[in-house]
Formats: sequence, C-alpha cells, structure tokens
Amino acid sequence: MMEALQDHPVWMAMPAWMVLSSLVAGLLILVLGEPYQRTRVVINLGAAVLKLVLVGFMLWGVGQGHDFEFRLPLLPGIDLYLHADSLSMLLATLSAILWLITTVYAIGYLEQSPNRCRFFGFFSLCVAATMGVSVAGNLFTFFLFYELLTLTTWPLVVHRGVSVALRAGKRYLAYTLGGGGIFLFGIIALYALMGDQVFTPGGFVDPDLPPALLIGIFLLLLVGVGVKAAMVPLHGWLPQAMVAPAPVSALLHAVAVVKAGAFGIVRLVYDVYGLDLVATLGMNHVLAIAAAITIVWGSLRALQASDIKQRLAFSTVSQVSYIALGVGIGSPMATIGGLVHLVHQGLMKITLFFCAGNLAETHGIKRVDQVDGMGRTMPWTMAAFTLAALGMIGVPPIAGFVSKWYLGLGGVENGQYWVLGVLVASTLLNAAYFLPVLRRAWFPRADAPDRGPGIHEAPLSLLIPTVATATFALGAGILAGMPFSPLQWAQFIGEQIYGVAP
Amino acid sequence: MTGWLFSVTAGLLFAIGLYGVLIRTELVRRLLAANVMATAVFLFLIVVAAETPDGPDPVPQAMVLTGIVIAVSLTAFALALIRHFRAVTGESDPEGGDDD
Amino acid sequence: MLTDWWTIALVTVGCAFFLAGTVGLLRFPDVHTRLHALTKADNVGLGLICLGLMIHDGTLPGILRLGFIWILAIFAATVSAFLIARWHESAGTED
Amino acid sequence: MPVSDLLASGFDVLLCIGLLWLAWQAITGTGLFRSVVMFMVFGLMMAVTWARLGSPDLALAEAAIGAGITGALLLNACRAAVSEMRSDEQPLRDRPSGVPKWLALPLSLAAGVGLAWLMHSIPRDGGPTPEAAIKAAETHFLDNPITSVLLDFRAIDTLLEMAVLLLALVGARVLLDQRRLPALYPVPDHPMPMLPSLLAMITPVLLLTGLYLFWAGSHAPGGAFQAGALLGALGVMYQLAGRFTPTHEPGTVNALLITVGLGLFSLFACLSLLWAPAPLSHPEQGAYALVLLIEFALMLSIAATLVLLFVGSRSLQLRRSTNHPGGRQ
Amino acid sequence: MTELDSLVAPTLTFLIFAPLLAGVVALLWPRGLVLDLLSISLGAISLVLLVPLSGTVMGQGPLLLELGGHELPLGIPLYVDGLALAMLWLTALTGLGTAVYASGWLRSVSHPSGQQYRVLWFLLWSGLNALFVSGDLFNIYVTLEITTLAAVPLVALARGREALSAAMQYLYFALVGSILFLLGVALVYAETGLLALPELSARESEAAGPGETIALLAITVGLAMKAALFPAHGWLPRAHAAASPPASALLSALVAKAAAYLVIRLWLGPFEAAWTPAVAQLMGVVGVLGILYGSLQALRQHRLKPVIAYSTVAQLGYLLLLIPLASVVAWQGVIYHALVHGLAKAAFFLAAGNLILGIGHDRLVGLAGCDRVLSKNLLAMAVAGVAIAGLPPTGGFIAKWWMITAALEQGQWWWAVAIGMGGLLAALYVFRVVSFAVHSPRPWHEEPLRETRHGLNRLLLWPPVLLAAAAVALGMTGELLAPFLAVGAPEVSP
Repeated sequence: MMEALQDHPVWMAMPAWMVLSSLVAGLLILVLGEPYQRTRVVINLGAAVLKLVLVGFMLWGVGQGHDFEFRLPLLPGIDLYLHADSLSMLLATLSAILWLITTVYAIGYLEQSPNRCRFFGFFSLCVAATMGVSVAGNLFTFFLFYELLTLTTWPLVVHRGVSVALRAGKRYLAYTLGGGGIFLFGIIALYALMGDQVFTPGGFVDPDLPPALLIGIFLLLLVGVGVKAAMVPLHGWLPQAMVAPAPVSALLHAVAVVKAGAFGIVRLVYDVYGLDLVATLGMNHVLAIAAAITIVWGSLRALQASDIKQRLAFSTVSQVSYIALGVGIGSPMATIGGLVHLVHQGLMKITLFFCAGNLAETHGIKRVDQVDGMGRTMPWTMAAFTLAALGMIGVPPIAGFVSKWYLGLGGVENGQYWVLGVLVASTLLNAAYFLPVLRRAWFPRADAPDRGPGIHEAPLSLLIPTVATATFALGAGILAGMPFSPLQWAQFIGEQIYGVAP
Repeated sequence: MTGWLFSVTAGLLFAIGLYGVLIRTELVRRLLAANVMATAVFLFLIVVAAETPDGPDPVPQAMVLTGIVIAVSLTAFALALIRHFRAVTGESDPEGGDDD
Repeated sequence: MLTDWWTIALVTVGCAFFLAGTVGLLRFPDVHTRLHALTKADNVGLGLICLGLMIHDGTLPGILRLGFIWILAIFAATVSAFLIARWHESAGTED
Repeated sequence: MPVSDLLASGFDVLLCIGLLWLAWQAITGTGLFRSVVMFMVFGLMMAVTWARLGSPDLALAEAAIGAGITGALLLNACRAAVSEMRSDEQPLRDRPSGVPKWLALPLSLAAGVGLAWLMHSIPRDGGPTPEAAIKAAETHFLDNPITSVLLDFRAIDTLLEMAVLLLALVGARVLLDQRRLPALYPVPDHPMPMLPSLLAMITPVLLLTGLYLFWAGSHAPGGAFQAGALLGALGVMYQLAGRFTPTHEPGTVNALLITVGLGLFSLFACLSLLWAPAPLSHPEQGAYALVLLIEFALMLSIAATLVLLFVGSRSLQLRRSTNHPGGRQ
Repeated sequence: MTELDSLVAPTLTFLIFAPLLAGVVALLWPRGLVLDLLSISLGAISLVLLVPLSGTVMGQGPLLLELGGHELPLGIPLYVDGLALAMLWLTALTGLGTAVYASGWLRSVSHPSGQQYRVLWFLLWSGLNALFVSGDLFNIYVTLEITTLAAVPLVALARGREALSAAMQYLYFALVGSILFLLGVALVYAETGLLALPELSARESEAAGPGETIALLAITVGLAMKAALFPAHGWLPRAHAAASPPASALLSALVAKAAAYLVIRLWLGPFEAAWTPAVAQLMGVVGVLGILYGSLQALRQHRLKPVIAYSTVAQLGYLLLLIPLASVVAWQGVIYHALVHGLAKAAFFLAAGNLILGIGHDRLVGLAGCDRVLSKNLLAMAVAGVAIAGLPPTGGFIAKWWMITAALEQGQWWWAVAIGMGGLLAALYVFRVVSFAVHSPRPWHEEPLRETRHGLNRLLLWPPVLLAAAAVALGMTGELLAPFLAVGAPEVSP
C-alpha cells in the first residue's frame, strides 16, 4: 500500500504543498484584514502545524530514498522545479520548527500593536519563500523564491514605520536588490550557456568552458548569494535591519534570510559547479579566505557593539561564515561541520534573539551595560541566554561545539592547519563578547542599580518559546548521536555528496 | 508639366512651417505654422498623384481630402483650447514660464 | 478666330479694371474710398471677364452659370462692403 | 502651342511665389489679424494650386474647408483675443520660444532644401497601388475615382476620419462644461439691416449648390465633404445673422445631426458582414443607393459639426425669422 | 483572400465598430448608468471574442483580412499577429478595469462632463483597436489622430489651469508629431507606391532608397513625439500627472504605448531594409537613456502622480530595445513587458487615484499613515509597482528574464546590464513611494488603534486590485503565452 502511495503524483508533489501551506496562509491573512484577530491566530498556527507534519513525512520519505518533485512550466524550456533532496530537508526542517515557535512568540510580542494583519501576512509569505529556496530544484526557481524572500522581508523590516526603520529598509533593499541583480545576471549567463539544468550532486556546469568565463560567472553567483549570507563586504544591511521587531530579527535575520544565503553558497558549490570544478578553478580557497575574514571581522565588530541586538547581528555575520568556511575547505568532515552548523547556529541564535526580545519587551533593556543583575530578575530568560551563549562559544555539551569540532577535523583532514587557528581565534573572540554579558547578568557589581526582590519574568507566551529553543540547542548537542539528529542528517548528506561513508 | 516647381515649393513651404513652429510661441501663430506644414505635405502628395504615369492617381487625392478634414478638426479643437486656455490664464503660450 | 479675339479683348479690359481697383485700394486715403474702389471696379472687371468667357464657352449652361456667378459676386460684394462700412462706423477706430 | 505652355508655367511660377510669400507673411507677420487674413488668402491660393494640379475635388474642398471654415474659425479666435483681452494684458506679446532664432532658421532651411531636393528627385514611376487604383476606378460603379476610393476601397479611412471630426466637437464640449465663455456673436437686439435680405437670397443658392455637389460627387468632382462644408458655411451665415440662438442645453436634433454620419457608416460596416465575408464591402445590387445614403448622412454630420465648432455652444435653436425690426421675442 | 475561419471577421468588426456605435449611443442618450453598463458589457464581450481570435492566430499564424473585399495593394488590410493580439488583450483588460473604475469615480466626484468622458473613452477604444490591427500606413495615421484627439480632451477633463496648459503642450507636440508621420507616409508612398504593411515588408529588401530612409527618420521622430520617448518626452509627465486617475491610467497604459508599439511594428516590419545594425544600436541607446532619465526623474519627484508618469517615460524605453535585439526571444520578452507594464501601470494609477481621493492631495509626504486607512489599496499599488520593477513573482520578472536572455544569447550583454539597472531603479522609486505610505511619524504604540474604513465605494477598490493580480498572474503563464507571442515574430537573427 505504501509503495502505491509513494509514486502517486499528489504525494510526489509534497514540496509544493509545503510551500503552498504558508503561501496560502499568508495571502488569506492579508486579504482578511485587520479586525479578524482570532481567525488570524488560528490560520497561523494551523499552517505551522500542517507544515511540520508535511516536513515530517518528507523527512521520513527522503530518508527512505524516495523522490519528491513538482514541475510547473513557467517559461518555454524553463520550469518551476521543486525537488526535495537531503540538503533541502535540512533547511526546510529547521525553518518549519522555528517558524511554529516564532509564531507563538510573535503573537505574544505584538499584543496591541497596529498592522498585525500586514505583519503576519508577510511573515508567513516570508517562510513560504524560505521553504521555496530550500526545495528549489533549479537556479531559476531558486532565484524566484530568493527575490520573493527580499520582497516579503522588506515590509517586516519597516514594520514599525519610524524613519530609522525606513532608512534600514532602504539600505536592506539596496543591498539585496543589487545583489539580486548581479545574481540574475550570472544565472541567465549560465542559462544562456547550459540551458535549464537541475541541481545535480557533483554539479552540472561542463568543465571545458573557458575558465575565465566560469570564474566570472561563479563570482557573480557568489556575490548574489553572499549578500544574503552577509559575507564581509556585503554585510552592511544586517546590523541595520536589527531595528525590526524581535520576532522578525529572530526568525528572519538569524535563520531564514541569512540561512538562505548560506544555503545558496552550499548549492552553488556542490550542486551547480561541483567540488572538483570549484577546486580546479581555485575558487574554494577564495571562499575559505573570505569566510575566515568574515568570521574574524564579524567577531571584532561584535566586540565594539554596545547594543545587544547589534552585537548579536555581528555575531550572526561571523557565525554564518562557518558554513562558508566548511564548504570552502571541501573535505568531507568540514562539509558535515558546515552543514550541521547551519542548524545549530539557527537554534542558538534564535534563542539569543528571543532573550534580547524578552529583555527589551519587559524591562526595556537594549544596551549591554543595562543587563546588570538580570540573572535574578529574569532567571529563565538569562538561563536560556547563558546556555545559547556558551553554545556559540563552543562549550562541549551544547550544539556549537559539535560543528566547530567537525570543522576542525575537516581542516586537519585536508592539511589546512590555518583553519584551526581561525577556529581558536573566533572562539576566543566569541568568549570575549559573550562572557562579559553573562558576568553582568549573574554576578552584578555592587554599584549596579538594585532591581528589587522577586522574579519579574517575561510573559509566558514569550518565555516558553525561548526555553524551548534553548532545550533544542542543548538536545542537538547531547543527542548528536541519535538517528534523526542534525549531525546524523548532515552525515547522510555528506554520504550523498562524497558517495562514501566518511 | 511644372511638377518640379510644385515639389520644390512643397519642400520650402514645409521649411517655413517648421520655422514657424520652432520660433513662434504665440499659440494661434504656431497653429498656422502647423497647418502650413500639413499643406506642404499635401502639396507633395498631390504632385505625386498628378505625375503618376497614366492619369491622376485617386489614392493620394483621397488621402489629402481626409487629411484636410482631420486638419480642420485639429485646428478647430486647438482654437477652442486656446480660447479657454487664454480665458483661464491670460497667457499666450503653454509653458506659461513664470506661473508654475 | 473672331470670337477668340473678342474673348482676349474683353478679358484684358476686365483685368485692366481689376488693376484699377487694386491701385485704388492702395492709393486711396480712407476706408470708404477704398471700399468704392474695390466694389465698383472689381465687379465691372469680373463682369467683363465673365462676358469674355461666356463668348469663349458658347454653351447655354456655361453662359448661365457664368452669369449666375457674376450676380452672386455682386451680391456678396455689396453686402460685405456695407457691413465693413457699418462696422467701421460703430467701432470708430482708425484701423 | 508653346505660348500657352509658357503662360501656364509663368502662372505656376507666380502662384508658387505667391504661396511662399503668403505663408511667410502668415507666420512672421506682426498682427494676429493680419496673419489670419494672409493665411486665408494662402488657403484660396492653395485651392487654385489643387485645380492646377488636376484635382478639382480637392480645390472645392480646400476652398470650402481649408480657406472657408478654417478662416472663419481663425477669425473667431482673433475676435475672441481682441474682445476678451483684459485691461492689464498686453496685446498678444510674443515671448522668444525655447529654440533660438540662429538655430531654427538654418535647421528649417536645411530641412526644407533637403526635402525639396528629395521630393524632386524621387522618381515618379507610380507603383502597384496607383495602377490598381486607376484600373479599378474605371470599372467601379462610382464614376468619380476619388469618391470610389473614399467610400469603397479605403472606406475605413473616411469612417475613422468622421470619428476624428466628432472627437473635435466632444473635446470642445469638455472645455465648455468647465467654463461657459461669453458668446462671440451675441444675438443682436435689432436685426442687421442688410444681412436678412442677403440670407434670404443666399439660402436657396447654397442649399441648391450643396445638394448638387453632393449628388454630383458620385460621377464628377464634388462629394459629401465639399457639400457638407458648403452647408456648414450656410449655418455660419445664419449664426452671424442672429437666426440661431446658441444654448447649453443638450438638443436632441443637434445630437442626431452630429452623430448620423458616423452612426450610419458604422452600422453599414457591421451589417456588411451579412452579405460579404469582410466588413465594409458593398452589396452587389443597391450599392449605389447605399453610397448615396451614407454620403447624405456624412454631409449632414459634417455641416452640423462644423457649425457647432464655429459657434462654440452645445446646441443651436433656430429662431423664427424676424424681418420687421423690433419683433423680437 | 486567405480562407479565414468564420469568427475572425465578426470579431475584428466588433472590436473596431462596436465602440464607435457605443460612442454614438453615448452622445444620443446621456444617461450615466446605461453608458456604464454598456462600456462594461462591451469590455466583457470583447474579452470573450478575443479567446477564439487568439486560437485562430495561434493555429493559422498571422491573419490578414482585406477590408471591403478589395485585394491588396488597393484595399486596406487588417493584420493580426502575436504583437497585435497582445495589445488587443491589454486594451480590453485595461479598458474594462478603467471603465469599472470610471463609473464609480465619476459618481463619487460628480464630474460635470461624465457623458463626455464616456464618449471619449468609446472613441479612444475603437481608435486603439483599429490602430493595433491596422495594416495600412495612412490608416495608422488616421487612428493615431483619433487616439490623440481623444487623449488631449481626457487630459483637459481634469479641471484647472495646470490641466489646460498640460493639454495645450500635449496637443502641440502631438500635432507636429502627426505631421512628421504624415510626411513619412507621403515619402514612402512616393518612393514605393505601396501603403499596405504586409506588402511593404514582403518586398525583397534590396537597399532602401533615400526617400525610405528619410521617411523612417520622419516617422520615428513623429512617433517619438507622440509616445514621449526620451528626447521628446517633455509633455508626458505634466499631462499624465494633471489628468484624472482613470484618464491617466488610459493614457499611460494604452495611448503612449500605442505610438511606441508603432515604432517597433514599423522598424521590424516594412522598414527593415532602411536601417543598419549601427542605427539599431543607436535606437537601443535612446531607449536606455529614456529608461535611466525617466527612473532618475521619478526618484526626484515630491508628488505621487509625476512619479508614475516619469515611470511611464522610463518603461517605454524598453520597447526600443527590441530594435537592436530583433530575435524571437527578444520579441516575446518585449511584448510581455508591454503587456505587464500596461496592466501594472493602470493598476498603479488607479490605486494612486484612490489614495489621493482618501487624503485629498497627492504630495508624497501626505501619504504617511495611509497604510492603516487604505491598506488594500496600498497593497495593490505596491504589487503593481513590483510588477513594473520586474521582481520575481510577477509577470515583469518573466519579461525581464526573456529580454536579458535575448541580450546575452546575442552577445550584446550591455543591454542586459541596462535592463537590470532599469529594474533596480524602478524598484527604488516604487519602494520610495511605498515607504512614504508606510511611514508613521509617531511610534506605533502611541498611535490610537483605529482602523477607519475609508468611504471608498467598491467600484473604486476592485479594479486596481484585479489589474495588479492580473500582472502577477502573468508571472505564471509565461510558458502558456509564449507560442501566441511568437506568431509573426521577425525571423531576423536567430
């Protein structure tokens, strides 16, 4: 019976239903209008749960090696092609889980604010775009959802409408649309040369094209994806975009948008050019060096940032480049380290943003030096913050350590010892900008303003999501060995890429 | 037939009309210049019609007849617009320079 | 041949009258005298030319048509001369 | 007879020089009234030119429409400019246009000379359309080739051209809706002494000539446009003599008169699908009568539209003739 | 006369003559409600009739219908190919949307010349339909005159001094433009003795004589003045900004585009022999200059409607890019862009009209806080803007993709860069306008939470929303429409 079900077209088109679930939810919310508050919450949560179920089915299916694909002809010779492979399930699962949690958080966070219809409409459209990016099967579809992501996140960045938010939005647009233009140019050049190709492990670009042309196109595509992955010269928009409400900066700028960029780099290297072509062109070194520079630069800027969300933003800039670093090194272990960090960083960073949101919402704390003595006043939030911060630094039981460990192994495996140096330096810098915050929270100096006795925690609807993501981060670290853990899945992807058990 | 004379006149008339359109800003005068340009083109068409090998060719003549009626309708509407424009603004050219 | 000579003679005399009318138009000092020159001289000139053409044409409808044109021209000339004079009086302007 | 050719080309040279001089005066003349008069004379000279170039239809049309109606409209503009000039406004001062004189003169001169040379140098070797037109005109049921082209071969041009004429009127009405300008020719309190008698004499003449022109259009120079323009001129005379009272209420008769031409022609275009695969094709029998009917409708529409454009009001009511002075409602 | 299936002649007859008859009815029977129902039903019927027509064009290739049954070269042919079909669809769709909007708008503003507006619209509509299917040069001149003489009063319909002076300037530009066009027609007739486009393009293109080249120059300059292509665009921003919302939607989406359509129709059809690739590159440069100038000007405006008007000047530049890139893919891309831009521009103007009705003036600064009151309108305007900028989910992206592919396939990559730049600039001025609307001066939690439903009657809201939705839907139907658009494409370079 299961086999009959397997190749039934409706089942095969599962990725389409996944994308549609939040797309339809978003459109419905936008059409409904402001007064339908309760129905909006029902639609949101329903869509999130439905998406989780669909992702679960697909996760199981891809694990069994079944094939999910959906094809819609959009242009003569070019189709909107959704294909769920192991790599896409990584981002899809992460986004699905975190979207459910962030929706709960956002409902609590935006209790009496205006324009919630617009917010939640574009919020679910944005997740639909992220889903689309993850299951995109060819460059055309990838670009379509990639730009849709820009369009749907812009209203969220400028949601507050204050002039600071508008300036941030303008800068965000300039970067992302500029990068998108360059990305489109590269894609069409590839289409003009190769025609409509599907992402295939080992890449579909034919190696004996003139190397100068190949490098040129690769750089165009890299810049296109690098903007969203906030690689150094192109990262300017991320710290500015932190002016958005907390749930937006949590899901979008820590998980969806930034991960779409990193995911793009992974697709570009493994499924468009293929590892060996990238190596022959010498592009992997360029990527690795750029990633290393971003890691160090991001951490240094985080050190100077006095605003909590700014600091977290620069920390994101540096952390995302771990993924690029893993891909740049190119050895199996480094790839697994990079891929698994995609999930781990997501879990940890979203917890940090939730905590920053709680601090700002309940006590109006926005700057690092105002955090004194918060350990006592908001124990749960600060506990989650500490756990996630330690994870970012790479303290063993928490998820962060696993990915750094694999990245180090990968570097050693390939004989690139400088990678170890970069990892150690970044770990120290992470510690340098996270530990003072923890110290202030738990061991306030004597002259710190007295917060008064008793616990004044964030409301439950904000607290539960924070604690949940913190436990996920811890679980991903401890249960790394379990069958369906992010690490196992990353190894599963590694097998498919390198064709051999690492 | 002195066809060459009329085609040269047509060319020069077009020049005079073009000069008038470029130079004058006074609305009615510009309209006259445009009508002169149109007449020049009609003259050229009719010269071509007259000089077609066997007998005057009716097609350009029909075109010119249609052209004359269209020219008169454009002129009539333009004059109405000029009159209302002058009544509203007291200016005599559309740019109106100083007021907006 | 004789009729041709008559036509040429009548038409030239008619043109002479037109010439006189035009000279009158240019030389006379004020509106009224100029009106006289125009209406009187030109109408006679037109009449002579029509006569000449009638002879040249010879067919009855042609003759009738030319005569009719002449009468119509006279009517138009008289009324317009009167109107110009009257307008000139009422407006009282030099122009 | 070289003498007559000599005379003819001498006349042509004079004609062309006259045309050029009149056009130049009309454009670069100082007074507006003077330019308008020059332009009207230019129109009449063009009518003579068309006659010289062997197209009498156009001579009639140019005289009636080009010089006649356009001249009347331009005189209207002068009268409006003079009568409505407010005290503070200087008389039609002429500001230098954007294009400087030293650029405009050589530019247009070069264009003119270039065009003149080009127009002269293009070989007059006819082409497929002229041959087909001339051959088809002989066998056509309408003897006048121009009318056959206008109402049969290129019928859609004439139809759409009627739409252009109607649009001019609708456009003028849009302006009227916004601002009622004082009537240019207010109804005189006592009727003009000479005009009614001239009118009484002219009306039958113009009506007769107009109908003759309309009738002759199918086999001799003439046709709907020339006839329409003549009747339009008659209408203008009535307005000047004060027999029409311009009103701003929508008149049904006026509306019918204006739209009958376009309406009938479009209806014919649609119905022609009944007897032919393509629209605007004439039936085998009764085509002549149909053409006459359409031409009559066109004539009425053209006349009515031109009069309304001249008067500048929404509709006109005919006042009873008041020969005896003082008998005014 | 080629054997056409039974439905083509009635459809074309309906498209051209039914609006004329409706115009006559409008003049005779000036009851507003009747006329609105008439215009909406005519729009619906023409949409229904266009479906079989598209099927026939798809099946039999470009259609040729000789009017009056007279063989070419004497009679006037109607010629329908992919380009003409797309324009007919655009006119029908935009026309229907604007007609519905106008019926609501004329009542809500109780405009004195409501009847005049409907007559102008009917005649403009028949003129446009005739222009798009006409296959005869002089006939195109007459239809151009109809569109001009219908468009100028539409501008003058908006009362006030600015509308009158803008209409005056528009009339003079159009007047000189049409005389230049007529000069071109006369020269072509003198040189070739032909007027029918199919005949002219069927000639074995030996080197064109001097007359034809000068004719092409005159026609191009004339059409540039009528379509406000870059150097001769002075009148368009003033006219389209001064006109009332339904009128400016028609002007921008259809009238300006008709003249630009003619430039590509004549350059790639009858006058193919008259220009060299170098001249084509020059036309491309003129197009790109138009795009850049229009977009930069749009970024500088302080009022809403001039922004949209300058955007029209910019987007018309894209049409000229078809001349240097005369391949089938470029042909499809440019037509698709014309289609999407028409729908999106109409939606943009109508939505802007609603916003201006809501806030009483059209200064951009005054749009603040508009997102709460007219949120659906703002959403429609934003989606229309995104379609104009050519960003993914919309049809504009498909058009941009096609055009850039065509440019890269022919190795003329600089056009691709220009198209990309044009898209970016368009996105900037669209989002600038939207951010004005989203801007709320006071922080939102102090803002009183009131959602005032603006008294916008439904007729005004739905047309922009549906037109914007159509522009987005075109994003999905690229594959479906590609064969329709390719009919009659010039087989110049591959």
